[in-house]
Amino acid sequence: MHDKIVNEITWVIGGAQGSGVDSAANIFSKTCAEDGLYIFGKREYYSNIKGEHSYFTVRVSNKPIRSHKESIDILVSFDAETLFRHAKDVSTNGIIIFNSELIETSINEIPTLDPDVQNTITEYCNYSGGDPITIKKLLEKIQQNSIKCYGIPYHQLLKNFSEHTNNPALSKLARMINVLALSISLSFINIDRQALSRAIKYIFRTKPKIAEINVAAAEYAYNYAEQIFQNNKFTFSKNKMDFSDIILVQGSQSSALGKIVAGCRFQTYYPITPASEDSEFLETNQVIEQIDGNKGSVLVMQTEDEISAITMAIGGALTGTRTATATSGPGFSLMAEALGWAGINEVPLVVSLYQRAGPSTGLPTRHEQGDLLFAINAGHGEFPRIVFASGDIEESFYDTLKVFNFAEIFQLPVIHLLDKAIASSVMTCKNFDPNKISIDRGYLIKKINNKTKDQDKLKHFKRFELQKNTAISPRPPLGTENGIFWNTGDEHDEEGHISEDPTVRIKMMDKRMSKLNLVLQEIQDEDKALSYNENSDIVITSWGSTKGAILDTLDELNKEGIKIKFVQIKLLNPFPQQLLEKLLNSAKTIINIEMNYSSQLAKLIKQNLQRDIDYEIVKYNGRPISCDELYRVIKGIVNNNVEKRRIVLDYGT
Amino acid sequence: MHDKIVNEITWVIGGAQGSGVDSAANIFSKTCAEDGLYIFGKREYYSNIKGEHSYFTVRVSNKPIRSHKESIDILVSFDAETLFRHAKDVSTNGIIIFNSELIETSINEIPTLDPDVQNTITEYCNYSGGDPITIKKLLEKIQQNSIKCYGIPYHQLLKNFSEHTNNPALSKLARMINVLALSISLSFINIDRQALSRAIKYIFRTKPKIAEINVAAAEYAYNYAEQIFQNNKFTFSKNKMDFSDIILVQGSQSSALGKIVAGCRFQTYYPITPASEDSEFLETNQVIEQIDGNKGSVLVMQTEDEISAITMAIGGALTGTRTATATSGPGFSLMAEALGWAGINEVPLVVSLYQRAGPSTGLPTRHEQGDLLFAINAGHGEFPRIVFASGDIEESFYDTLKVFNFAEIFQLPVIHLLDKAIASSVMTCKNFDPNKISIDRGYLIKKINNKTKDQDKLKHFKRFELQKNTAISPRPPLGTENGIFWNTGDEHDEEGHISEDPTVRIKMMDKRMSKLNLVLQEIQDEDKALSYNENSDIVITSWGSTKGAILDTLDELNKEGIKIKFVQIKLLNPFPQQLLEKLLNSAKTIINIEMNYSSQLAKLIKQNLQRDIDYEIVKYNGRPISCDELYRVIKGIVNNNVEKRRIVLDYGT
Amino acid sequence: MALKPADYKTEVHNDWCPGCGDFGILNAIQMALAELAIPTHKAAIFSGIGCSGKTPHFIHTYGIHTLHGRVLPFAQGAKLCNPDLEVIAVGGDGDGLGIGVGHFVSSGRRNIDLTYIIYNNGVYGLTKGQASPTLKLGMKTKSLTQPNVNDSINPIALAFISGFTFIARGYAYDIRHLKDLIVKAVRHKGLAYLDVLQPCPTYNDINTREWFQGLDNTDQENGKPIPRIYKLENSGYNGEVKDPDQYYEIASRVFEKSNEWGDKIPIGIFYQNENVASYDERITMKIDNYIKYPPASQEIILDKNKTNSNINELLKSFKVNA
Amino acid sequence: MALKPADYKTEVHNDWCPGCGDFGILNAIQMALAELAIPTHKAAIFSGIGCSGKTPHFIHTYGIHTLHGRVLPFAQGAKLCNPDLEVIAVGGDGDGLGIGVGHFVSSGRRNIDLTYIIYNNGVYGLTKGQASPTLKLGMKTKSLTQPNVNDSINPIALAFISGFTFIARGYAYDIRHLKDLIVKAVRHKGLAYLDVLQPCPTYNDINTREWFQGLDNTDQENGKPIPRIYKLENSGYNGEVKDPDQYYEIASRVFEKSNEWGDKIPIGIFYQNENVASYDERITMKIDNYIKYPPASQEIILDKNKTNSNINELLKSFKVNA
Ligand SMILES: Cc1ncc(C[n+]2csc(CCOP(=O)(O)OP(=O)(O)O)c2C)c(N)n1
Ligand SMILES: Cc1ncc(C[n+]2csc(CCOP(=O)(O)OP(=O)(O)O)c2C)c(N)n1
Ligand code: SF4
Ligand code: SF4
Ligand SMILES: [Mg+2]
Ligand SMILES: [Mg+2]
Repeated sequence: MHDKIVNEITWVIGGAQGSGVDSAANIFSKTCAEDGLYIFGKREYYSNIKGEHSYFTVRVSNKPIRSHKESIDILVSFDAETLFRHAKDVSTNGIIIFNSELIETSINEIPTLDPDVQNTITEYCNYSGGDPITIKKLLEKIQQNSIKCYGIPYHQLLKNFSEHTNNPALSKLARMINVLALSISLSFINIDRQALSRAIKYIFRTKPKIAEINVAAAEYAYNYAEQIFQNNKFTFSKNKMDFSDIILVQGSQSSALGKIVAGCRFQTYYPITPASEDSEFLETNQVIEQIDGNKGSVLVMQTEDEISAITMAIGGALTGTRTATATSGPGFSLMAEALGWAGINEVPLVVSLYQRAGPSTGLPTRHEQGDLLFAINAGHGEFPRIVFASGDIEESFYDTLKVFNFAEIFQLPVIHLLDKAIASSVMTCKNFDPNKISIDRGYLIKKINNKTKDQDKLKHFKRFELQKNTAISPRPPLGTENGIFWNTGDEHDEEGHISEDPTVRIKMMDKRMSKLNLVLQEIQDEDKALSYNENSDIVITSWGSTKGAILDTLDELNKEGIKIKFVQIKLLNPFPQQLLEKLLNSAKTIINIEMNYSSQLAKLIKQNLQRDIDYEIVKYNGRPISCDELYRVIKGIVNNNVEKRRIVLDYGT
Repeated sequence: MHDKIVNEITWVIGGAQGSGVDSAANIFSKTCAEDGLYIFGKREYYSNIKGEHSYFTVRVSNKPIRSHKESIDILVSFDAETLFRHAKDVSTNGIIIFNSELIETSINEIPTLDPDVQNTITEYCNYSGGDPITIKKLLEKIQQNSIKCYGIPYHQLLKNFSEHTNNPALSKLARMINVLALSISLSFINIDRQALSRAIKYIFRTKPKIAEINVAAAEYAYNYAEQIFQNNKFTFSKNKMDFSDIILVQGSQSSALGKIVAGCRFQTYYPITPASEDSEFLETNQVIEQIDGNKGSVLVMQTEDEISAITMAIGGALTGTRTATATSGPGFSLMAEALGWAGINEVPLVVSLYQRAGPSTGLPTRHEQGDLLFAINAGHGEFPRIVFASGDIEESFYDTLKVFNFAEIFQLPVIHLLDKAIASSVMTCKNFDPNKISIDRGYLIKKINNKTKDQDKLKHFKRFELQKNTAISPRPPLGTENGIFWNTGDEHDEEGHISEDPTVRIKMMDKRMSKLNLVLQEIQDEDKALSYNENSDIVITSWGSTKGAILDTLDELNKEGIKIKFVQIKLLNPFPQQLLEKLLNSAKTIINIEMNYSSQLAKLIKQNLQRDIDYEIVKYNGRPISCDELYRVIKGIVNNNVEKRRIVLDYGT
Repeated sequence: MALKPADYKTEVHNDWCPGCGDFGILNAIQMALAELAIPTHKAAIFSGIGCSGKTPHFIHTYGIHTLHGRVLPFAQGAKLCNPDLEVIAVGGDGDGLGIGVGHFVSSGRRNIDLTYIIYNNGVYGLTKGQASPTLKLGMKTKSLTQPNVNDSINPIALAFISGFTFIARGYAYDIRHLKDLIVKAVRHKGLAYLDVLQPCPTYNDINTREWFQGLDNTDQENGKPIPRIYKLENSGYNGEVKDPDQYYEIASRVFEKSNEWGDKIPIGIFYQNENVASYDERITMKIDNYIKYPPASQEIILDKNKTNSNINELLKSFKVNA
Repeated sequence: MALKPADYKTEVHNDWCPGCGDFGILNAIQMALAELAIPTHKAAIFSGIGCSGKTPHFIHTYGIHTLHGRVLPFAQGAKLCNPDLEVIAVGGDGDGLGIGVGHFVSSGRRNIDLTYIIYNNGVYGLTKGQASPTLKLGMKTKSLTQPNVNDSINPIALAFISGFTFIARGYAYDIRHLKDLIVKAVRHKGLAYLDVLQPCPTYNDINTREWFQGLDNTDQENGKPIPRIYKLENSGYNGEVKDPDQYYEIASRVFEKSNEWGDKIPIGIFYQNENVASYDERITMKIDNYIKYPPASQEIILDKNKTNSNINELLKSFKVNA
């Protein structure tokens, strides 16, 4: 018996929605992180409340990672569907933990498996017997690849445990099976057992009784597995790193955290996957500790629809409060009209747009970056807006501080692009520094000098003053003495009154639209685009959450001595043409990567740089890009093995 | 006394909203057209019901014309504001008809004139006297340019007329002053007097009594003017052409007419300028004569909002009815979400988008082409749609027949771009031929063969059948026997049931999105883009209603021996890249012209052709491009006198 | 061949939570369709978005799963174009009374002949249990971190004020009674609203099946639970306006009954009034052959794909020389 | 220095049609502001889109002319962030009861302390006279080509069902009375609705000033016109719920009165109820210092532009080694 020395493993747990898959994965992640290992976790689930298949992939590594891999080292299951769906992805020398009580379950007994999928699996097993294939048959096939399968009689184990603790009621607590399975899986990894107990206690911290039982069950199962299987363990070549400054954060919380720091004090929302969690995090943490000792608060409003959400947020912004609304595609579509109102009235507003797979209701719980061009063009007519995309959880925290600054400095709506992949992933990050980005409120004026003798000027405050040097006018909150102004969705004069005069029209359009240039001038290059791995004539361009898979792929390639540059574009509107020209200057081959059908960023590059893209890698099956599939394609391109200029990635369950 | 021989004149009438400006202009246009002269008329008005300044420009010519000119030959006014606003645009040798009773009116007595505008006019008059300038002063200045001003004591004239007809009540009918003024203006043009009476009778055809009084008043005023002024008349070098097959149509009615012919039987709308008139025309003509003798009808629904308008129209389309909704920018913004539903469910739907100046409420009664990129990208996620733009009134009729065909052939939403300039203009056109475009309903199936023994197939009709050769699946109306299907905004399988399977997803996305290629293959080149004046290395690109001014400018330049090619793009999405490459192949200089701030078409050209635009001519002051201002700029470019690559046109009142 | 409820079932896997009230409603709809003997292809079920929104996929008639909050305008569009279709709209309480409440009110003003069923569970099911517009002020279901801060809407009263001409309430677990209500709603000429109390065992731990059945509310004498739900028809209530004069009298009854909640929750028909002109009658005043020759039936093509519309008269009016 | 109505006037040219009822409403608002002595910068008038939507431009306080149908959420957003502002929302009947009716109903559920005034003219003024939601079924104003096919909404009853806690109706040409109502509505703690009968002489030739004054409806005995409008307060009506027990009794009164139309049209206060918790009270249950330290007043910056928010505790909970 000798241990398998590894640098990383991919662990997957699956089960029916509502059966505890998430909490098991959270416990697992926390346990590994506590033991000083980097984590990247990712959740996949159906648009369903109970019963459909959900699974959680956790990649654990002794160096920083930012994406998931397809091939599974440890597959943890307690239902049959998980095996049918994922067993084929377990890699050589991997292990499978399964429910031995289900060994005779056949594929057609699982109503949540589409007939198509059933066929694919049957084909995979090369099975031509008349009957539907069973778990047994599947595992027989699987084991041909040197995969070890460990059957656990979960209900029996639970029963034993309940006897062991003299608590017969427990034997019916099927909900605890997830902890048993998880704990057993941990027995196959060389890791600090104590971390497991601590993790369980942490996850169930609001329910100490439940925590206690689960800890006991976990211990029991762990011992059981160690005794029975005497297995050789995955052992990390390095762990127990100093993680004292590392946090484990979920992507649905990082931007919300940023909002608290940025001083967002009013957020509106209408429930929608995957954006609601942002608002729910804020609501749960609505009372805010202030450094000056006061208690602040963020008022979170669940509105009747998204039109109300955005218009209420705009109304709030007029009072000088930093406000935001968070939504996803369908809700954002409903916001298009009001976005223009914020534009013409130069209202600072942040819209957190958590993209998901469209069009229409689409795949509501699946991932896509399909809203880029819509975000840039949403709303009739022309008005300036910033569209800014974060690439990962950590960025999303700091970017949130930035977008509120942008909104106020330039007095315009900012669409902060996030997505389901970020929201549903969990990652070890360096602890967030709330003071890294300071707050800039732009030309907000809370007091207006009334010492002027010029009564006329006092009576006619110019909210939209046309100035020679700048397009940014003074902005008092509603309620400010001497600052009375008007707003209207109509074209208006300097005070904000309706004007249809053609000359005023031109001046006001020029004023507003010139902010786009201002944005390009004022925003730092690092906030426009990030560039990794200089000096390569192959350049990858992308935006948003593909970043993780790309960087991980580049790391792999680096190891092989292949260097590829990556330009991650963050400011997508106005488009940083000049900077990009510089960054793409030396590029002989451009590979554009996006999670959508039509390569939306590629269109922007073509439009702004008037240069062609050599390869367009796209993915639109609703599942985030894995670093292994990306590695394969990029390697192929490097080796000149890829013929098509458009490559469609399709991995994912 | 000798007549001025002309090929064309520009006649302008102005007055307060509600004072009869439109009907005077309509009578004038009709009179001239009856006399065998071509007409292009254009209406400008405020977002106001009564009192603000509105005016109507009618250009009359002995050859076909399609746009307006700035310089006025005859200015007809009965209020002071019209003089202050327009007198400066009257050309040398032009004439002004004004209300002599207002001669002492000073500019500051007119509350509807912005202070800015007052200043501009005062400056124009070079007036430095302390008091505000008066009509008298203005006209003194004007007369320096050999302009003749004819003062009419309108109220006195009305009184005289009422005495003349023994009808004292008439003297208080200030509303009739417009007819007096119009009639007097006609006395300065050598035209068939009888045409005037016929025109008045036609315009007031539903109110014979009013018609009669107006005819008498017109006669009276005409005689009065002829006697008093003994003026020399504008005489057309050619008129009384054979106009037996010419119609005089307003742009807000042509597409509606097309809808009747196309078989649109259900239109929904929520009131909005300038789109409502489309629906109102349909409602007024809701009962439709059928050639087969039956009485058809178009059901027009005023809904509670635009979300309801589009979703109701989609609901209607599912029954196999040809349906449409008509709106403008703000309403279209609200339709973004449902557009995606129509996209994913492959529903044929026509949206008539009458653009007006944005953003937000913008300039609700003014013109702009600001919604192009929004129309192309509206709605989250990715789905195919056609965006198709008409260039003038006549096109808009035939294009309407085409867009309904496109919608059904390709089973997708079509956005038919029209605009305020088209809607508010009136033009002599060749009589419309309802049979020029035949109706193609695509793969609509009203009967499904149930002779198959295959019960399973019968039970499982595939609305979204994945076929090898085509992306278009059979489409039965709701209610069809053996055709039961499902629709959902979620991704779905062939029957229309929700599916989150990644493979199904890819297939369905490919199916839908591939229609964009199909559209490019199937739609004829003439419907993609029209090209005028071949063989020139200067090429103008544009879309929509700028067509008229461009063609008129080209005519002018042609006369001078300058030949410039014009490519009018009609199919804007999917973008006809290949055709355009061909059409722009030989272009050395590309001049792009648009009525918006950011040259939206230019962006599309850059993106799709990866080539730069040499000159971008834009206009965004809410007033359509006049052919004289365009002429000046193009001439400048031809002569290499234009330095900037971006030229902002700003003419207009 | 008589149709059975099973004929209206599909093979689609139903993924509602075990014990969800939606199952009862689904069954009741299928039973009602069978009882009404509507040929499968003659009915179209429209739905909004939510757990409830999945209903059409389980019913073997035409099924249109629309957008969140928009089920009514979609459904009305179809019915207007093809009045021969039997149109039933269904959706959640968030869908119909939250994001869609504007259409709810506006539809009442039309009285188009269709049936609208709201699955009233007090929560936004599919988005994980946020408060829906019918949840009472101050209630805290297990999915909420804080008590509900909004007052609840009274859907029966709102339907009444909006102009619905048939208003009833059913209970998801009393399937036969619910089926009867659906049959009556469909037969009603005009816009029918059916509010269905639908326990959501996953998120709403207040208005549960047990609660409706009064398990927490036992008779002090015999210890038996006192069901909260009672039937209007058994209580002598009659909400039918036979004569327009009765309108005000019945209106106040409807209002009073609609406010009953807590220990006494009425189900059954609150209101019915066939004296109000249905929308097709109103259209017929403008287009006399509307019912005989509605939009969906009109022949728009003559032969050879030529238009069947004759616009000669219209064009004549535009002629310069008329 | 006491404020006068003139202090609330702007120099903006008013382009409403001569004789429009909007002028009366504008004057009444300005008079009410003066009477309430609200400093000009402490008030914000929000409006929708329509003729009525231009109101704020004529009033010298903060003025926010929003989007068609969206005035209520805009106004609520401002009030929630700065409860110290006096917020008045105004708009047309199409704006508030057509495209915006969903917000109308939903706002009622919150009871935020602001006043909402609808200019009820039966038409869509600014788009040239289409039927608005308050126009009665079958009416044909001069701007319509056909009689109205939709039933009208009853805004008083709808406000009541929706949860507004102050409901009144005024008449645009009875400016003093209207002013009094506005003052009361503003003083009311909670969401106030004010329906104002507003003749539109340009498009609505049915509900004209003359009609309201009963010029067509003369007393058979003395030949004098019998005004259609009468004041509730003069008729002994009292709609105030002093004690929650009175709710149902008053509810039926409100409903009955709200249905009066034709020859007797009540103006005045239909309903007032301060027993319902206003929204700020509800927020205070979650955030105890909300009123003292609302969003707009919060100091989000410490010195040197550093954040004033302390998230250490939160970050600690994310720490891997807590
Ligand atoms: C425009 C839009 N906003 C939000 C959503 C997200 N969403 C899906 S279902 C749902 C609520 C469902 O609640 P309810 O209507 O009560 O139905 P239930 O699930 O309770 O049956 C929401 C908000 C959406 N699909 N579309
Ligand atoms: C989304 C949208 N749709 C339509 C319009 C056009 N529109 C402007 S005003 C108006 C109606 C005005 O009627 P009402 O609200 O009754 O106000 P009134 O003019 O009568 O005061 C409409 C439909 C718009 N501005 N925005
Ligand atoms: S969440 Fe509630 S409503 Fe939705 S399926 Fe589950 S039990 Fe039913
Ligand atoms: S159209 Fe009617 S509501 Fe609008 S300003 Fe004129 S009179 Fe007033
Ligand atoms: Mg619900
Ligand atoms: Mg109105």
